[in-house]
Amino acid sequence: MALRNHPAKYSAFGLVRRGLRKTNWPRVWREPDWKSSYDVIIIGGGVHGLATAYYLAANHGITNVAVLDKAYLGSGGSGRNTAIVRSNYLTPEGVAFYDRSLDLYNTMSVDLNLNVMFSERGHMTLAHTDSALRTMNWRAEVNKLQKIDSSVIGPDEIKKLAPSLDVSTNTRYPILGALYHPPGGTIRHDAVVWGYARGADAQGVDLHQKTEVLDILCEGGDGADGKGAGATVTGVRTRRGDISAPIVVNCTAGWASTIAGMAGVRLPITTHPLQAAVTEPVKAFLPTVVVSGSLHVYVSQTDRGELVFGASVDPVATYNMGGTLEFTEELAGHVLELMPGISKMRLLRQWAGLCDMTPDYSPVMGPTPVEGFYVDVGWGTYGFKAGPVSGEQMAACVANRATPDLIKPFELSRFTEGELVGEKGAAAVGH
Amino acid sequence: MKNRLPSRAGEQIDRSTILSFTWNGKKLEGFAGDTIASALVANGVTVLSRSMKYHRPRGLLTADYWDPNATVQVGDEPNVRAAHRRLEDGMVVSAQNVSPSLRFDVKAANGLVGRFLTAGFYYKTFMKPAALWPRYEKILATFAPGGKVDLNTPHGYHDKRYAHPDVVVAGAGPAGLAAAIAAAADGASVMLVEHEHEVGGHLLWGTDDDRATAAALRAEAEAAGVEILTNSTVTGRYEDNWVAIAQRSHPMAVERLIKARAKMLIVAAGTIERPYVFAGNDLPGVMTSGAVQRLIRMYGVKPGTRAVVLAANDSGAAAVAALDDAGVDVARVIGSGDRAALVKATGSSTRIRKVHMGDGTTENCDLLVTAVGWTAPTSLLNMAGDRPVYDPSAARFFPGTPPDNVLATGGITGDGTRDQLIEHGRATGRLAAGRAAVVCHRLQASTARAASVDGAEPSYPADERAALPRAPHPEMFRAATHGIVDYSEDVSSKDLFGAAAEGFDSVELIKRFTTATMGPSQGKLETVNTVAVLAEARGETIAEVGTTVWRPPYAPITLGALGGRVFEPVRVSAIQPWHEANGVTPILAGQWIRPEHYGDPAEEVRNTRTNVGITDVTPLGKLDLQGPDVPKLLSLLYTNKWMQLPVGGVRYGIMCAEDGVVLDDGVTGHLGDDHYLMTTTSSGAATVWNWIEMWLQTERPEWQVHVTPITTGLASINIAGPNSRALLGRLTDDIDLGPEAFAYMQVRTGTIAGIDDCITWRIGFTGELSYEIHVPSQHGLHVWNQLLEHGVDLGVQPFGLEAQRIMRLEKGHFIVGQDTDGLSKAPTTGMIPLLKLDKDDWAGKPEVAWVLDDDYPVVVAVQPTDPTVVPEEACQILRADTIDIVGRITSSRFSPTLGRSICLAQVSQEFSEPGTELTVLLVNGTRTTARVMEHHAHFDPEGTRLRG
Amino acid sequence: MADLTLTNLTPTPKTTIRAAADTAAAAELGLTFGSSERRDGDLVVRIRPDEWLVIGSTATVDALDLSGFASRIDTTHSRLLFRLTGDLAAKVMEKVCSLDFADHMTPNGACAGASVAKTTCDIVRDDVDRVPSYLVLCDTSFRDYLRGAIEDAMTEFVGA
Amino acid sequence: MLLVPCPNCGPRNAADLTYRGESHARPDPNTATREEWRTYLYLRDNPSGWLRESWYCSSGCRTHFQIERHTFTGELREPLLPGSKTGGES
Repeated sequence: MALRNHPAKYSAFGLVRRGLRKTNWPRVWREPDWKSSYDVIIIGGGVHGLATAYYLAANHGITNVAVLDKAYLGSGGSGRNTAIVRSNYLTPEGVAFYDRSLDLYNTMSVDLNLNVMFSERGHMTLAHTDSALRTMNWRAEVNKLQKIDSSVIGPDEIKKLAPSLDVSTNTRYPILGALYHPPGGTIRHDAVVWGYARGADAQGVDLHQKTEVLDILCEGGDGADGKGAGATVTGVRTRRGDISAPIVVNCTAGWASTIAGMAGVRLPITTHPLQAAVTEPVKAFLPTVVVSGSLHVYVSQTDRGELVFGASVDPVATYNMGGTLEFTEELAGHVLELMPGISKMRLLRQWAGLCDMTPDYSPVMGPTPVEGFYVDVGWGTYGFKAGPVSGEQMAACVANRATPDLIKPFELSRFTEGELVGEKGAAAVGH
Repeated sequence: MKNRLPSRAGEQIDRSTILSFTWNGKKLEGFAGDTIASALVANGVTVLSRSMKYHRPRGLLTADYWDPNATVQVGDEPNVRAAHRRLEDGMVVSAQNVSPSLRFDVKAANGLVGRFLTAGFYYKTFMKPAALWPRYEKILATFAPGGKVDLNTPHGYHDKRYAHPDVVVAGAGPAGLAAAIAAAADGASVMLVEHEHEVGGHLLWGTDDDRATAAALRAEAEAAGVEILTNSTVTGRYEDNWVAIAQRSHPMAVERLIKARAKMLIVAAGTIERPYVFAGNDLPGVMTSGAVQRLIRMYGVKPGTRAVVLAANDSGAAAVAALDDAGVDVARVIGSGDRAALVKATGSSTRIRKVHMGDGTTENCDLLVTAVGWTAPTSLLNMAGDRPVYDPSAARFFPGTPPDNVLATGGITGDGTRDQLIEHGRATGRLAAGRAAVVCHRLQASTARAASVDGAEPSYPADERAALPRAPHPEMFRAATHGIVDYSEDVSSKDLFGAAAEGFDSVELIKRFTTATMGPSQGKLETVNTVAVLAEARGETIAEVGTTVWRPPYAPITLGALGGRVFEPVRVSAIQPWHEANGVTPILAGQWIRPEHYGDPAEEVRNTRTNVGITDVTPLGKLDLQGPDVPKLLSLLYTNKWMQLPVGGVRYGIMCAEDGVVLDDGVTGHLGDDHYLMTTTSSGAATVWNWIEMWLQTERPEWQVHVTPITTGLASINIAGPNSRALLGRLTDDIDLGPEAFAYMQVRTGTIAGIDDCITWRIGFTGELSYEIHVPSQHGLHVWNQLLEHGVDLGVQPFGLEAQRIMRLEKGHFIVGQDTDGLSKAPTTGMIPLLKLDKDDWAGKPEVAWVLDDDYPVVVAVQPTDPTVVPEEACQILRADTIDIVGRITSSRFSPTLGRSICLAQVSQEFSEPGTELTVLLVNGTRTTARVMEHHAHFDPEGTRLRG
Repeated sequence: MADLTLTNLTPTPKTTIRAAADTAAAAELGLTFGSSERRDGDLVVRIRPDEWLVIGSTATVDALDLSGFASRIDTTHSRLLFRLTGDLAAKVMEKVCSLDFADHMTPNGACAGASVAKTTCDIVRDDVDRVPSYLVLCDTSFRDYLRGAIEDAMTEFVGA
Repeated sequence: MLLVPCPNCGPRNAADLTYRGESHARPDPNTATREEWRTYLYLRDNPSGWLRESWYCSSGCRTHFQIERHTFTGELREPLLPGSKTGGES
């Protein structure tokens, strides 16, 4: 692919050269001029939106594209998640989709010439009950058929992989087994955002930060202002002015319903905060990602030594990301059930991101009843790990005006047609 | 203790109590009241740690909790704040982040290549070859700062506590103390929380008069009934003033979390002194003005011998006075305003040696004290939704507009004399008490159980406090050289300039790219300097750049305190003592502890099928339903018909959610006029109860039904097997057990083993002739024992959950949630005759009607061709010779009765016809075949045994 | 100073009456929601807007007119009944329950449903000889767990 | 933790209640089209703003009730207590 803006090539050599010459690196992306018209407008400057823009340019040659973000790039879920990637989902649809994403993550550092620090450290989902173990077996069996490295392991092997776990049997939540997925791991989430942003910018995509969308402009629809079913999108109204475009893609999380509502489209989504927290750093002791669905907790240790925790979404729908004390209490209680020896570690910071939850724990992707208005939303708690493949597929969807097979199961129309995706069968914690 | 000063009034240490401790294995001594750090400095230790990235030697900087250079390991506890934690006798203290030792550190070589390791350097390299990245990653991970976790650390006592104070005051400096006193004087209940070990705030290291004032205020607060919590931190303010307090000073708890619903929160957090950015600003011996005052006045420790002081404010002057007191030679005092006045500091690996001025002169010294301004720790106000506002004339941020139930007072809001601070505190306390009184009144008036409120509601006081003045202060952040901005992350101002030039030019982006402000002090020291340097790099004002959002907790809190005593309720039946005394293997099922088996489940099955077995099924959900409209309710929630069930009848039913997905199943019996007993699955008991209440209250409020959960009011025992009638007959006189008098699917109430009001129904989950008896629970154990005692010659034996599961599978009964899943609609169960589409309305009916016209997976009974092969549950069923999934095994066991493997499976309709041969992929990767059976029941499909 | 005691009174007869507002039973039982009263040795508790709990004997209940939409259930066996008594009883309760146990918010006679150590309980303040005392009712299956949780909360006050 | 105004009990900690979400009406099951029924099942307004929602006082009086709450600021349309407005955070 031709990089139009010829950004500086990143390498160890470059680091040394600039160190010797004491020069700074050039801008990672441009501050683009304002334009009143584009071929495609993407709302949301997170991994999904930036990847869509990147692949529109890279795979389809569509470069007259703007990405709009109301704050800064990666300010939403992309920068607030716990950066876990895996592909051991329950359904063949889910597996195929996330496996493609994992492939893209694997080569991303080279593809984007930016180290996203993919750490293939293995991913363990613990089972504390017979029924959880049955679900793990189910997932493992489906995974194996798709050639995904995923199997159920017993307490002895678990203890070897993560010595800090208490695998004794007299606990309230005994560890009976785990679904072990060696290719799963963690990644530096901000780097993924910057990598796609830099790559998209290099190909001519305009990245407009601090550009909040106030309305979506439509004509010909049944609803108010010509919106709703049957309408055709004509552009967006932003805080900085109107922009016209025949295609608008909603790649937001947290505000998906709000943005879709601006086009008169209702979504099967409720928005809930997902909280996360990090401890003070300590020397490395936890080499894998550990998830417990029953205890609603997942934990990994970063290269910096911090433990990063997450849980399930808060039950009450809210757009406020203030966070709750209950989250940290439950989290600590449950983590100490699993690893009783870390009670003297201290929680350093908690934060929250917004998750758009759908009834079947699967995203909503593709066209909507409004012509030219596409969605890539409803990503619940698992949007980050799907970022690359979503971008690739949404770019194809928009460029070809046809939904690719890989994301066909996730179209909005499945809800009115009653064809929900089966991830609900086992989606206790979607991390 | 070579650096200890002579004793003086007001010091925090008790020189009569000598404590010994070790520092990196070396024996040292300190006094009671010392912090670890003050004791170390008293002993002449100058280097307390090594920095994260470049492993540069670091000494005490702020000498308080936030000191980024004084984090140590104490025994099994990592990351102890040495400048805050009090010394204890026998403490084993060691430096963290040193390899292999504090004095000789091989990674210090990184400092030499520092100019290549700019912030975020790791993003720009190690991409190729990809195969090597995991190795680089391991090396990077060894740079992780922090102490070591001992995985054998015991979980100490951590009970939590709730509190409902009228006013919580965060911070017990002069303003906080005064606020607490004034609020208490106006009748409020007050909790005063102080992060440090003593109340008084900066008065503690002030003049003698200051310290006398602190003592007087403390006495006044105690007399007013204020609950004073020292060495405790308000760590968070959450919705509706839900306030978290970490109490580290509790006599029993290691660290206690107090959850307070404060009617008013007063934030009196004071200010935090900012370090100054210049080359050499992280040399040991460079300290803030507060640090030297604390060391001298609180701990009697001499921080150096020859000092240079950069004094841009009063605190600099106060530091000079303290240094004079301590006999430190103050070589030079640099005034404010001239950025070129101080250029850089240089020194050896363990100490600053020289300060270089803008005019080319230098000054030899071993101590450089900076007093360049303040950070307002607005963290708690942030959490309340407030955003701080920058005031360039005072060179710091101030609170904006917090919500009405949060008030700020003291240094965080402005400057002023001690008396002005106290007066502002008092006014704030009065205002808080006035507002709390209104909240109290409303709470009491609106809470059903509360005492009735006397008098009219007081009026809600407006905020008429006179603001504290803001002292003019020069904007001093960085000298003409580059230095460290974030000590714990090793981020310099040069790194920030570079990142901004690269385009990471908003405060959030630069924070993420460089990790500035992300370390253990979370920006308390670094945020303003980061913002200021970014503003300088961008040529903007600090106000334009803005600041980052401070997130909870205000100070780190242990996982032990947050987790507290773990409340994980478990439930047991009244018969549990017998199970435990008789060799049960228990199993956790949700909250229930249940008997899984008593040694040999296959034998339990055989005995039940041949003789008689009894099992404890108390966890079955049981709901008492009374009222004239119960049949209507049952008809609405079950898929089948209920209007004609006679008294004495029992019926099985399936419930659906509104999307047609199976929600629960169970039997319900008609006990008497308008009186029914419903059973649910044990895991579904709470869901079904809530489901019924929801329908009754929101959709059918006109119906008269009372629903009451009585799950454990009744101990439930299933008596199954050919001898069950004979056994039960020996224990009851008033229930006619004759096959006609008490037929299958009927219910009777009578006396069993002398216990009245036992409900008995004939049902057949196991496929045997069986009676399920529901006994008032306090008599459950008695009846259980009687059954065993009177059935010896009948061969009675207990059986557990596993035998029950085998028998139900032999009988082909599906289990909701195992044989069905989160998307299984009712037709999947195969119970088509129970789906009464001719009923007017029932939950989920439209979806069930539509799916019946459509393709849906079906639960079928399956037998492997090879009877010895027991496919694992969750095995996938494939289209022959492909990897296309067409179903899965949902239940699978070896049947001791039939001597072969038996299964239930969910398959697509195409594969559901009896006789269809299925391909099953076993977990070991081999394929085997299995046949779809005609009936769900593998055993006795006609039901002659259970109807006998 | 009255020491803390925790006693198990579960065998005490307990009856739950549900009655619509327009019934004779509701009129007879009376009280406002959230309050309780001693009547002839029995404790009558209006624990929910349409629900009364009678603890002590069945005499009061046996005399009730249950015509109309009213029902009666013996909850002796389904409801655990603990009594926590002592001058510091409120401090113990505040460790396991988020309700405000100050005298003005939870006076003698007050009752409420609430979570105690993560189990759903009914709480009635029923002072004994002017010493604060709380009745805690819960599903009987939690008996060992709940006793353990409350006793543990008491430890720091024992001997205080 | 949110303080939820139960009409019977008074203000209660959210943890003592069960959140039931956006209030929406059930269509007539005998006449509803698939689209209408699935709109009822799945589609939500999910506003960033005022939301009419249902709560169940599951630990307390066991009453289902509705309140109007602002999903960004946390304000209640009819607050019982003064001064408890929480600022939203973006």
